[in-house]
Amino acid sequence: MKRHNRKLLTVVTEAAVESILIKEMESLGALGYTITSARGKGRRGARHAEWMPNSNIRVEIVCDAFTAEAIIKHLHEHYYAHYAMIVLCADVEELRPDSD
Amino acid sequence: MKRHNRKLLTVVTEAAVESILIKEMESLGALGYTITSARGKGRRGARHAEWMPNSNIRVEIVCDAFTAEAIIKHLHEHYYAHYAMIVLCADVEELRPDSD
Amino acid sequence: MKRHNRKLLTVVTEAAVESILIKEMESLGALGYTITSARGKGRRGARHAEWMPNSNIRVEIVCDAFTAEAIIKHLHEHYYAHYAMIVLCADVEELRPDSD
Amino acid sequence: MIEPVVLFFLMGIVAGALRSELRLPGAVYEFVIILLLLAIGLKGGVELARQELTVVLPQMLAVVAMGAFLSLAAFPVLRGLGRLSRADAASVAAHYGSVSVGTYAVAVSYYTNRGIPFEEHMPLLLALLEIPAIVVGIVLARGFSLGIRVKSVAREVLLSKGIVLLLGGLLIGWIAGEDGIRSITPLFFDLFKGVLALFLLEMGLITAAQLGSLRKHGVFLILFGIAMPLFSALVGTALGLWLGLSVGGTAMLGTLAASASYIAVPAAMRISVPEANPTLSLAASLGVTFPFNVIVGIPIYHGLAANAHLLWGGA
Amino acid sequence: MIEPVVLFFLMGIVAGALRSELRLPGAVYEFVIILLLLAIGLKGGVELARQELTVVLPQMLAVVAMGAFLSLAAFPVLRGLGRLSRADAASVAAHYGSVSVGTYAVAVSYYTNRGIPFEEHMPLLLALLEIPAIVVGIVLARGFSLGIRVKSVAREVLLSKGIVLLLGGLLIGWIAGEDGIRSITPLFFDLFKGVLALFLLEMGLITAAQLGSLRKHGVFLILFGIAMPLFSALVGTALGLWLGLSVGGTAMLGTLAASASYIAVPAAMRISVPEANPTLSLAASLGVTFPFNVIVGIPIYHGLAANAHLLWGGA
Amino acid sequence: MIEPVVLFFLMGIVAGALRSELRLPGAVYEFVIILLLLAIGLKGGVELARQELTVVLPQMLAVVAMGAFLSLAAFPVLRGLGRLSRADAASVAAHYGSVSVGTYAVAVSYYTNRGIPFEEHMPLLLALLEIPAIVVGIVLARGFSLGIRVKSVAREVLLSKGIVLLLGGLLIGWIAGEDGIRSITPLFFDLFKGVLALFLLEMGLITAAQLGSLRKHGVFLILFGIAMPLFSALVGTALGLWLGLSVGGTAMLGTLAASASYIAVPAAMRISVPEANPTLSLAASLGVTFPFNVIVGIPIYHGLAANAHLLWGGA
Ligand SMILES: Nc1ncnc2c1ncn2[C@@H]1O[C@H](COP(=O)(O)O)[C@@H](O)[C@H]1O
Ligand SMILES: Nc1ncnc2c1ncn2[C@@H]1O[C@H](COP(=O)(O)O)[C@@H](O)[C@H]1O
Ligand SMILES: Nc1ncnc2c1ncn2[C@@H]1O[C@H](COP(=O)(O)O)[C@@H](O)[C@H]1O
Ligand code: NA
Ligand code: NA
Ligand code: NA
Repeated sequence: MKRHNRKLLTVVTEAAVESILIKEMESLGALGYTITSARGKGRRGARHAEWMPNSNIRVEIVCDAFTAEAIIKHLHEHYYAHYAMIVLCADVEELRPDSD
Repeated sequence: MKRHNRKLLTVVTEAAVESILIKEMESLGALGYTITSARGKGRRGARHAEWMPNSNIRVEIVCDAFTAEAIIKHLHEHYYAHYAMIVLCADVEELRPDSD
Repeated sequence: MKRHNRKLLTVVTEAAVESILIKEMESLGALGYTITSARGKGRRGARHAEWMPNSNIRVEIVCDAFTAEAIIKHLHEHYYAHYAMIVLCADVEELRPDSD
Repeated sequence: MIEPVVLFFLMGIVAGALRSELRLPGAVYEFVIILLLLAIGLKGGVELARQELTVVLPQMLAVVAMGAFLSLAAFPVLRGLGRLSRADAASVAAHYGSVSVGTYAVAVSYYTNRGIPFEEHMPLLLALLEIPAIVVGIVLARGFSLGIRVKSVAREVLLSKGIVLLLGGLLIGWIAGEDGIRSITPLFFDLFKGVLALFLLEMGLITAAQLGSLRKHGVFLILFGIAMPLFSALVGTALGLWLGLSVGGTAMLGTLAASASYIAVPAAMRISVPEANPTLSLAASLGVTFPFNVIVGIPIYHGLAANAHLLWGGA
Repeated sequence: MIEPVVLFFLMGIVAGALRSELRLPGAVYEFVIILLLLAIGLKGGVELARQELTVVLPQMLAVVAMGAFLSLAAFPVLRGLGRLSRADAASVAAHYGSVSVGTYAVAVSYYTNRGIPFEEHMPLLLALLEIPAIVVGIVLARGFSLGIRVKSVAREVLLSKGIVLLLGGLLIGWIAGEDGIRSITPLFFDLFKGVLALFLLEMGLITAAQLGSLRKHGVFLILFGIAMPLFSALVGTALGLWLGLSVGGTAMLGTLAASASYIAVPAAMRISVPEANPTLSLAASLGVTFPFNVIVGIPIYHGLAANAHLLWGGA
Repeated sequence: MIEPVVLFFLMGIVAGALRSELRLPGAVYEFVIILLLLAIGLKGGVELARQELTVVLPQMLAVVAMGAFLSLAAFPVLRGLGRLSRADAASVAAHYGSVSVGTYAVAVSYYTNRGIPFEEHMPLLLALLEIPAIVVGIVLARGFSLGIRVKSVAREVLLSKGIVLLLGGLLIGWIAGEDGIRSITPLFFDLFKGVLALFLLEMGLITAAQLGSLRKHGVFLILFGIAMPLFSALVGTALGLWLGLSVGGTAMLGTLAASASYIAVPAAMRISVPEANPTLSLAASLGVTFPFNVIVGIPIYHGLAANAHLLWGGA
């Protein structure tokens, strides 16, 4: 089993952008993502509803540092100003079979 | 884009306390939080139901080290003894536009 | 309040294996786990449905390094080849009351 | 013959005991509860419009007193015979002074199947009965020095889903009247028993999950979970007689008294008396008293009311 | 007398304003919407099969033009009187040029309760009306240099749940006819008003949540949220008269014109005009216009159509 | 004429193929399945109470043998002609030896619409048919050295939601009888076809998602997905004739034989034969066989049974 040092990006943002956001992440080099439905509160107020315009998603992307930078840059330029969004970046080990 | 070193607190606990817990976190200085519904098992047994008295929430709070300490202390004093609860603390980078 | 250095394993995999996976984790020494329902995409394609054969779970296990190794080994041997699965490992502080 | 809807409860218990993966999705279970509560409220509201306030008001007061009394009566037994801690005894007592809407719904099904009439404004009393026991429970556990949390607990109970749906339904039924709600009859009334069947299926599965923790807490809880509703039913029956209710109404009040909460009170106690062990009260109220009431209790309370009316009842 | 289903809306508003924890689970709310949209579509499809294409086609074109016109008319008012930014004005304008299925459903309930007939292929016009206002809104905000996102927005709206269910229902009703859909009548038609009641309950809760943000955005939004639907209703009534619709049909077109979107348009605007503040449009359309239409608007538009027909209508 | 409910299936396929965002929420889809399974079980149970055990028992045994036989017959074809790996062939074979409740439900709708009677205890045979093919599939993949997991797989299948609801419904219907379940008729029977329509809508969406993976796996799967049910229907028809079933009952058994599992078997195979590619079996059973059966298969199997009865049938 190989261990790879990766970046784990966690993005909490509006459910409305899910499908577009995913397409953009993939075109920036993300090979996968995991999404859960979430609720929360931040600078843009409470987003507690399961009702679409007011619900959040929590997206996790495991990728290399380079892709992480590209995604962060993209989010900064296209989302931060207008969407409820928080972006976190952490170090994580990904375990892959030796063959990968 | 600025990077801020933050603490990421992850609290898994009983769904019953959600609204009170949130109010307390905010009064202790948390500027936001993200919640997902969860199921799980720990010292207090399995909490697998979507049925209220037996369901969990997973709360994430991104904050500075000082606020993290205050929240941890509060949880320790008011929740740990009587509620199903696990509290994790990790280092994380939060990405904010330069203006923030 | 004591701080313990732990490993946080995050496993995203097929919902179909939930009950078996949990039993195996526990027999390998995990004292607890937290599960949320998730959707996502990876090498094995998109798993977006809430419809069972195509839905994911996101399992978190907080444990010591030794147990983490055992679980990683087990997943490698019994799951990686045939199931949609990603395994992450990170360092995390668990906060426990002093009595524990 | 056993009520057909109760067969769904038994099916749930058996499936749960066999560890089947069967489960109503959380959203569906909530949907079912919402339909039941609104239906019960609407029906009650339509009938309430036909009652005099001078008749209903004394019933309301009497019923609040009964809820408080039942909790106070249970507490010393739980402390003395059951050797429960102060917090645990207070919490269990609160559960038994309060009521269970599910039990009421099964009783409604039982009485309508048999064509036995009862005072249909009962849902108003049902909603009222949720409150006093919670207050008594908190005071028993904490004394009168109620902390900050207690205020928000009172708010939360009054504004909890259950109470809002019941009272909202009552109000709408009361304002709209029988004609007004005719167009929503197919959803709320025609489907009532089918929806109740689904509810009882899930209750059976939840009950089965309690049986494990019941084993741990021993024989006292089982005895209490059977004896307490029988005692409460006596109190409720006496009160019904004294208030001049019909046989059906008396039996209903007995049933309400005998039922124990498993939704509103657990939530309130969890927040206001955290040191009380929630599995204890749920094991008793869900694992013993709910099945007891639903399977054998309701016919017993019916017999009780019928006999009481024969012996002491008016014309 | 107020429509009984509207009482559920008021109950939701009151419960929401009191900060009750009552809420339909997300899955149940979606279920309710799916049932309403399919029912409306199916009913419309059955009737559509009875219409001549030569009658319907001009109506379709006229209605598309009306949607675009209403958005264009709203925009300068929002910019000038309301002093909204270009993006915000465009977004709000798009909301008001489009339609609300919920308002239509309440109107259906209102007219069927009173036995007033209307052109039942209306759902086709309803589906059409969702589109032009969105296009106009994007062009108003962005000019004609539509970026990449706009294409996918157009796709998303056309293939959004709402449109697909409405059009799918229309097609099935059209193909299967009255006899063909008889066997699914109990679910889609008999339960319609009950399901509508649940929908309105949740809408009340959602509306109450908008009242807070309404306070922030001041008096202009409230005035606009009442004046705009009145103006739109006049336009819709005139158009209905000109198209030769019945009194009921004219009133329905007035109601559609008066209604403002709160599902399809917010989603589309969020993606294509991100700098528009979504709480602004929702506060107006959900916090003001929806309650206004549902509680007092529908009877007003009915009166409008009846009087218009008296004055200028044909035989 | 096409069954009206099948139009919902086509609507789902079209919406899915166009990549509409339409989807039943997971909880609603489960709700729909729960209602269908309970309804089918209840109906079957009521009828079962009217049957002699001496008639039913041989049918049960025969049907179990048929399930095993169909899997065994499919396996060499899949290995030989299809060149599938051992695990894949075993898994696909298990899917085709088992049954689809959804197909059965559409057949029920087809026959009741046409007033054709059939042996209504069929749901018992349906539940039984789920099991043998799974066992055969595991043995084909693993040989007789069944590992630890296999035991829990057997448990899980027997206690899976589908089987528990079918058998539970059967038992309740059997105990309560026609009168007993009358009060729950509105939910379970009156709404049956509407609920089936929703189910088929979602099945269409799921099927559309399989069409992509079908393209990858080439022409063999498509041919197999059509030829296998035709062969199985012949076997089922012959067995029905031999068991002395009515025309309707024979056609039903043919339909059951022809149907392929897409819920219970995929789950069981995923756990017990992990190296089998799940998209392969689902592409065949959901992407080809389910639509084939629902759209054209059921009428074909009806014709088959009618002709067989003409040629060889008794009085
Ligand atoms: N400090 C925080 N901790 C955890 N989650 C947060 C925090 N701030 C914001 N979020 C999440 O990110 C979403 C959007 O944040 P914002 O743009 O700040 O409103 C919120 O609805 C929360 O779910
Ligand atoms: N070791 C663990 N790893 C992951 N989650 C845990 C762990 N222990 C407890 N939890 C979560 O925290 C909840 C409460 O824990 P406890 O108080 O230990 O019962 C459980 O229901 C789990 O969801
Ligand atoms: N790079 C990634 N980042 C985040 N989640 C991932 C990633 N790759 C895979 N996943 C998750 O793990 C599941 C199984 O992955 P796979 O086996 O690669 O198809 C996917 O459905 C995703 O939910
Ligand atoms: Na009681
Ligand atoms: Na409009
Ligand atoms: Na088969």
